[in-house]
Amino acid sequence: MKLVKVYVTLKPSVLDSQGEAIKSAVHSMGYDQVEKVSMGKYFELHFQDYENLEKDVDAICDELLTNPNIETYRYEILEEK
Amino acid sequence: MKLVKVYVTLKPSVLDSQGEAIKSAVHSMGYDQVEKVSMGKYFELHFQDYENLEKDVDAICDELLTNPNIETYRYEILEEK
Amino acid sequence: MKFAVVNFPGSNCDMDLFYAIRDGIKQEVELVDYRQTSLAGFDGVLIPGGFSYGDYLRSGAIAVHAPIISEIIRFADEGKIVLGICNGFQILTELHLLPGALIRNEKGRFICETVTLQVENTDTPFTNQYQLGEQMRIPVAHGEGRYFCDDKTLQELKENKQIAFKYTENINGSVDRIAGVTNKQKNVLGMMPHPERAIEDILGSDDGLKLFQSIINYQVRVNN
Amino acid sequence: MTEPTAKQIKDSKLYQQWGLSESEYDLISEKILKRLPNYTETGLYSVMWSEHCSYKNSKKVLRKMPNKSSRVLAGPGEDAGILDIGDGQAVVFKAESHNHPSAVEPYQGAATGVGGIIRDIFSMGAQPIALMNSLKFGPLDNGKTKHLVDEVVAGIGGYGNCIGLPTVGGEVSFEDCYENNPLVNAMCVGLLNKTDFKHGTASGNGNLIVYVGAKTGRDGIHGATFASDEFTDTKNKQRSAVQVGNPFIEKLLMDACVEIIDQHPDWVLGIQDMGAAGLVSSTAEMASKAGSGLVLNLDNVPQRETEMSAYEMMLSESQERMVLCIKPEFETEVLDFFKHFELDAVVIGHVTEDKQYKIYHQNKLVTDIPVDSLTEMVPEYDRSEVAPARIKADKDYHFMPVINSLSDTWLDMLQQPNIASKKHFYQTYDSQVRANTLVRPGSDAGVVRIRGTKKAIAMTNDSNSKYVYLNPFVGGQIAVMEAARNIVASGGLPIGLTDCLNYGNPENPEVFFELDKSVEGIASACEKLDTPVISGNVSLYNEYNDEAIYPSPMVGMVGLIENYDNVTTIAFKEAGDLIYLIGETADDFNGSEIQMLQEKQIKGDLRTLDLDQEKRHQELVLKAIQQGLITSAHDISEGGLAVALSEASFEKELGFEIKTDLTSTQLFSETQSRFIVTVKTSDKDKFESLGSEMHLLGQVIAEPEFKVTTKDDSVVIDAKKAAKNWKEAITCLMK
Ligand SMILES: Nc1ncnc2c1ncn2[C@@H]1O[C@H](COP(=O)(O)OP(=O)(O)O)[C@@H](O)[C@H]1O
Ligand SMILES: [Mg+2]
Repeated sequence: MKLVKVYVTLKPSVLDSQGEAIKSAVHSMGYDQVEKVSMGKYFELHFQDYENLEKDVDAICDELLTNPNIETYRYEILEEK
Repeated sequence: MKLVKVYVTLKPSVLDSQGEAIKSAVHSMGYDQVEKVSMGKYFELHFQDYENLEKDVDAICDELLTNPNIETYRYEILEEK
Repeated sequence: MKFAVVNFPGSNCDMDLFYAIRDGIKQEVELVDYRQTSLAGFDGVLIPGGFSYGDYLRSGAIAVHAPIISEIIRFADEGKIVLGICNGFQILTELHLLPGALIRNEKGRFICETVTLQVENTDTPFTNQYQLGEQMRIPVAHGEGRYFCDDKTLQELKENKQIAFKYTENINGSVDRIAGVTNKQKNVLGMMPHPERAIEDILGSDDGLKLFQSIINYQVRVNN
Repeated sequence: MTEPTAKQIKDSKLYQQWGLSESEYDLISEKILKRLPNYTETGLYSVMWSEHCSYKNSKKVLRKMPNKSSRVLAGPGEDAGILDIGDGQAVVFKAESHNHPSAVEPYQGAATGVGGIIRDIFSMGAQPIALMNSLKFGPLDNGKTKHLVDEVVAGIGGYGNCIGLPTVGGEVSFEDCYENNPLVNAMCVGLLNKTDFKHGTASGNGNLIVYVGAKTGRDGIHGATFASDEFTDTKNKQRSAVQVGNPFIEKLLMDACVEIIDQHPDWVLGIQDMGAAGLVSSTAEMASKAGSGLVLNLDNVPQRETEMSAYEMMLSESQERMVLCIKPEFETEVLDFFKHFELDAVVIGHVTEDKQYKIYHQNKLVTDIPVDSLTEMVPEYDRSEVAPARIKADKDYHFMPVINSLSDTWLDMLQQPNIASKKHFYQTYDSQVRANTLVRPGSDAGVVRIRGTKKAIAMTNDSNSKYVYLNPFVGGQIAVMEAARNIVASGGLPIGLTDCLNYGNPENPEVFFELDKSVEGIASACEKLDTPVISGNVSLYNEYNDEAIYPSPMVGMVGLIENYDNVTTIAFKEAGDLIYLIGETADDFNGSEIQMLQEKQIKGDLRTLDLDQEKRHQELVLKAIQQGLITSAHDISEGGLAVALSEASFEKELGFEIKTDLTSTQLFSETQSRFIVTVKTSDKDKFESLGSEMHLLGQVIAEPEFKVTTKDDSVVIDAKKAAKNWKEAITCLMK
């Protein structure tokens, strides 16, 4: 089994309204040292092991998990016990 | 500067309706080898450097970024260039 | 004309759209299940608002993998009428039949309001019964209706006259106040506001009727 | 985990932690079972005998409310009540509280409250058509409350918007007593073809019990007992009892259930939703109502988590689940039908004749008890009651406001949180989906038309707990009458109501007095109006560290509009229209908003309400509306005449000019039984010939000004300033 962890973030050009809102909430909690907050998505996919898995992960990310107009992603593939 | 990456996931006992929906979409795309999908949140917080930062990260996670009733989190603190 | 209203799990404005066609402009209309694989016999396809697949992941993202989608793409490619409203618009952008994306409203909150739209292009199958610059009162109801595209795309939208409607007041933070766009060929329209909720005076406005009448008018011209 | 034995449960008194008293436990073991209940059985009794499921403390009181009229097709006892509206159609409605879940987990608590009440409606065979809600919070002066409010509102909108039902009305108010015990009440209204009516029963030996919907997890176990428990600081940590809602699944479930009942009435014999105390409550009630027994096999229950015990499965409050009783010959059809909607549907048991409730788990019989012992044999308590000390002490207190500047007070009143516009909240609810909403939030009642007819349904949620606190009986009457006025002002005939009775600990005699007397007030008002109480919900133990909330009965009233041309809203329509006040005004300042503003407290008694006069005024307004004489109508409630006039002016940005014999202070009096209406000049004589209760105040004007001449003062108020105060106050406070 493989565990694929996918991290999706908004492209820098897209305004991250949730991140902004969280930043002001953090400030109103008194933590002024926080200069920027961005919010993204995190996925864990459990795969049966097979060859060329990476190609499929790319496809799943490109066609489903992200919208390339606004988001980018990276992932890591880990061995699952 | 420090970059704090926070990963928030649902507690295992909580229904992950998004993960379920994504899994069936992955299957309908033909990738039957995916056995489980879970969806969480991913935050990046940019902090000015200071002592005891970890304590504050904990507080921000507990009180703002997560809902302790249904979510758990982990984070890593990285040096930012 | 015969319209298909495509129903995805979680669509919830399907009947509103159905009635707008049946009672509003008195045309033939059928609900079509997302598992169907053919739209043969229909002249236009309408994708209703709602929360397909619960809006999980991103609004519209999961619907894109339903069986009926290839037929919607065929319709778009063949120059037939494709209209997506609200969630339908989100689906069309996820499908890349329309440029840009719809992201969370600027203030982060869902907005249900009747807003004023301005008609930006009357030379489309959806707007030919309106006057250029005409203002209309149409309800909106969305949490992720903020139209986003990059500068280059915006430039193209302008050059190709793809912007169909703008809000007079930018309620959700959309780029250039955009409320609805077409594809280059103008046979595909996506819009966040709900014209199907504005087809009877007693509901507050019937300004949406002309949109549907435009389609009929266009089709009559095409057929002749 | 190994489960404690029956003997261990008895010796350690574990049942007490689950909410069963010693005498209740003894009744079960000595009289009912004549043996000790095992772990699973004790769990079943503890939830089924909780106040939330059994109404053991409130039953006697609830019986005081009238529940019959010529329209009633089903009353209390079913998932929701039903009223005949003619032409083969009926309205179905109910309200439900989700106070405790919302206090611990505001988003999900509110969302699942909405989800639960929707299931109550479609389980009757009805198509849900509209939602409403009544929310009460502490003052908006701290981040914690603002967050709570934000999350509750988001949860309500999140569920209703996604499932695609319009939220057409509601109320939000703020008082200190709700700071740690907010109230979240949700109401759903549905439309039923009378032939589709399904009882929640399981009858007929050998018929099958089918489970439909979401999988079962360990959500909200003991939610029902938890809902019947007081809050303390430490219990705030009791966070496992939280259910998570999935409106997407509920949409599929709703569509499937409505369709199967409508298209295949012969397949389905009974249907019920799994609400509080999930599987046990739904199945036991279905069997008990039909006089049957049941055998369930828990191994067939769709499960989301592993190694769940029988106890956990029976008590789980996982959302979006239904139970059906079907004929065995349609098993394949029914299961396939739900499969087509992509829903899990499985047979989990069958009906028997022996009236026993038997549960198998992993091939072991884990429960074998009389089914009626869960539902019918619950002891009823007759609690003692005594008038709260404050009521006697403040009997002769009469508050009189002091007004130094009429315009300052007027402008101040408009920005009081309880008076200011609630648009900040209701704007986040889709109020128009389904394209039938004729009146959206912002008027006196929400109005939804019935497609294909000229009929429309008006609905409103009302409660003024300050009045109930000062005088439970009169306060209860006012709750009903205020709701009725809202219906009437919208052009509707009040035909019935539902309620949520939110109170403190009934074992406290003062609290029980509040409950009992306010229900008597509600009952007397209902009798006067011939509006039966056809459904409702009781939420007791709303206390925080032993401080009870104000007694807070919420009334959800429904009205019938035969012809939607008669739909009327509060907004002034045109300059020149005459403004009338209907009803007399006295010095009624106890419990008023102006008392809160000036004294920061409420105190004193309420005047007796003249029910006959109230009814006359309502009839007058309704008659005038039906004759087409009224261009706008608004009931006068919090903040009195001044606030009512202002609210009517805002939508179309009009002004008004009035002259009255009332004093300036009386403009803020909250005397009951009053309306303001506008009438076209040309209809003046016709309107005035309808009665003698109307007083001409002045007229609507085009200039944005409130020109007011009272007995003792004369002012001109900038209507734009007034509108700004009223519209922006809540948004400002929420920042
Ligand atoms: N939580 C809410 N949800 C929907 N609508 C609401 C809510 N709170 C208030 N409203 C709407 O705001 C308007 C004013 O409410 P309220 O002051 O309680 O009216 P009234 O005093 O006439 O009962 C009504 O139209 C009501 O439906
Ligand atoms: Mg009112």
